[in-house]
Amino acid sequence: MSAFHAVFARDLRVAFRRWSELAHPLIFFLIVVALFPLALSPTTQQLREVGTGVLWVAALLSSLLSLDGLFRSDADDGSLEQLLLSPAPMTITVLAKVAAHALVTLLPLICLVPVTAWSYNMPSAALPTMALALLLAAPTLSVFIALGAALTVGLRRGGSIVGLLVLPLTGPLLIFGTRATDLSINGEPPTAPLLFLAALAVLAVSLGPVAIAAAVKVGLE
Amino acid sequence: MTEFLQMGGDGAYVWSAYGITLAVLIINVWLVRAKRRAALRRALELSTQTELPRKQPTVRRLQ
Amino acid sequence: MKLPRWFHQLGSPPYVYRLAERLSPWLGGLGCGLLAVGTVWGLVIAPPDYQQDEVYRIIYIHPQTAYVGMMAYVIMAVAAGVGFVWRVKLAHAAAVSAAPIGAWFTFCALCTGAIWGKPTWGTYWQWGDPRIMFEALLLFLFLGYLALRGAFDDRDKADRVTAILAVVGVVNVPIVHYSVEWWNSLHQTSTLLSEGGPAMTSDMLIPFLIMFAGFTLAFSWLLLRRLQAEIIEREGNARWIRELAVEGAP
Amino acid sequence: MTDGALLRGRELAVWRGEHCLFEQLHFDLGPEQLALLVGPNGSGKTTLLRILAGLALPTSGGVTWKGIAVHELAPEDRADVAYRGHLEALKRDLTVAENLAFHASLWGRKTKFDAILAELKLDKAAHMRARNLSAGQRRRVSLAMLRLSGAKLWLLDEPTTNLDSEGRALLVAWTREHVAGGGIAVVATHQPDEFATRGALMIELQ
Repeated sequence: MSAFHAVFARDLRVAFRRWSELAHPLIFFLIVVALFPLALSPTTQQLREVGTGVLWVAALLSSLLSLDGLFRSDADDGSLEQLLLSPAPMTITVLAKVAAHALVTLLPLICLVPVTAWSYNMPSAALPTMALALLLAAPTLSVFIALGAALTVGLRRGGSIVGLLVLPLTGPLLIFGTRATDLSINGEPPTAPLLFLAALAVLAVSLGPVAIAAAVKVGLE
Repeated sequence: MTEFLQMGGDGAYVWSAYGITLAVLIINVWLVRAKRRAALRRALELSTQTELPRKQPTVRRLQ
Repeated sequence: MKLPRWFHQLGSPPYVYRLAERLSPWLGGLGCGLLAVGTVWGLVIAPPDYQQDEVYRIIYIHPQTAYVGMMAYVIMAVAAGVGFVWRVKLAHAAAVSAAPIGAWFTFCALCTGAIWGKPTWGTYWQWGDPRIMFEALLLFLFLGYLALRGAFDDRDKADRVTAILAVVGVVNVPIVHYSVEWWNSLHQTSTLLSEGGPAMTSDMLIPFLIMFAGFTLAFSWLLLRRLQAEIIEREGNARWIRELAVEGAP
Repeated sequence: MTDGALLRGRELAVWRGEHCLFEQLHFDLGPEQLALLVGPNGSGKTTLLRILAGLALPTSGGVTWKGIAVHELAPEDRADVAYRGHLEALKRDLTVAENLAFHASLWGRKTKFDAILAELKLDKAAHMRARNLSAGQRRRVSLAMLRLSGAKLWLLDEPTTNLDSEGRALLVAWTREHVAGGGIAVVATHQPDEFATRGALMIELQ
């Protein structure tokens, strides 16, 4: 497990040494959230209705911005090769990188969503559930993004097609996430969709790193 | 005959659906043929190329 | 793990090429025959549906093409998985061959589904229908696979990387399918094929099944032909390919 | 063929499309043996070295380390093999000390690296960000990592690039000491005579 701590700590340190880059997904998220009232009529009723979907899709898209930091920067300076060749099992190393990515990128987003949801004057009762749903969706999303980054690590300009690879897989996340939020808005208990999200998270965290490690190994061949 | 083609007003939908399906089948058949021809041509080109130089590295011990 | 002999035979390109050469005329001929019979039977002989009147006749092609699309995805993923784990080059060739056919059939299923939607709900694109939604996501998965494959220039690396995407995709397909199904049950929109499907009398059912068989055989013919072309491409400098090319097979 | 061979190469061949880099390559390397990999640019030296490290796959043939295929080595067995390629694997935003500490913990080595840094004349640069180092200094940190890993098999891809004469001398000394101490080293280089010793294996690619 020391390898997990080592990689996790290193990735966090590298991320915070370039903390300004961490803000990019957050700013992108705020811009997208601000654009929708321009596109739709700013009437409170419409915003409330469409708010859940907009926030979830915006969070999904803005998390895609952070994928270059995951593998490409390591591949460029040769440390990804050394991670592959180190005595630490690659699956653990990948798990550490995904955890660091989730902490650094998705957690700030999750903290931002309730604030923006409030600005869409969605009922404050729904905010904790929405945050919980996002928290449960974060591991799965992080694994998908890491998989997209790993699959394209071998390409010079791979970033553009990651969205194409990853977004079709995020369908279930969107369905259960928005459903949980809508249920809590109507005051009903959102346990069912939250449990689905939790199940997806367990599946992603257990199977994902194996596929990601294989993708990285092949990508660097 | 025209009554059959009309199909109670839905004819346009049914025939266009069958038309698209037929088109997809034909496109796929044509794509396969084109891919096969290109592959064969490529193989032909390769066969005319002269044999590539043998590249066995020499391994020897320094005295 | 000792693999059975036929598995090794399936791994050798010349054997599979000749097997495909022997099988495809049968598959092609039988497939076309069944499709012709099924179409004539479905359009002419089968009685109109009491609810949807004539437009239900699209039921003889929409579910079939959707089924072929899904089958192609599963074949692609299984072949890619086998190719990745046991390094069987031919399995990668099969995966590559299945992908474009699957994409085309899923696209066709989407079109016929949309056309079927027009008279039934008055709109071409019914977001509510879980089948249409699932086929759309499946098409995106295919396009993602083809895009990733196109991005690599080295064939061997392209094979192994897209194999991982295919396997991950096929694990997610049932999840996407049931979550879209579950999502639909919340919004109570109607579907083309409600669970039981439109009440089909026997003489409606027979052409329905004939078309399934016909499309499956047509798909197999396309797959084998495309696999042959892929084998020629991959084994370019093999001797038996050169003789084949010199013979000038059409 | 020494029976104690640990690293075996059998019928190794690499094809890039229709172009063949090398084929029919056999070799055996046992403890206390040095192999020098020479050949013009583009002859496949780096490719071969990456195959030996298990990073890449040959078109045909195989490489085994202690009988196991190198690309399927269990994580613990990978501790035997250290590969230093053209890239130094340094995170530009971390200091030299942080980079080395990370490498050490990844390889489960508790040894202090101050002595190694001193030997490489890097002790003053220990707290500089890797981005501010010169190419030669970065290469020296890469050598520090090599020394730190304590691996039995060294795979070095043109390790003397960017090194000044003093650095090269140090590297040659380390390599000879490593081989003499029962280790194995495969060095891809354009100046084989620097490393050449009696009994070294010379692999010449065309």
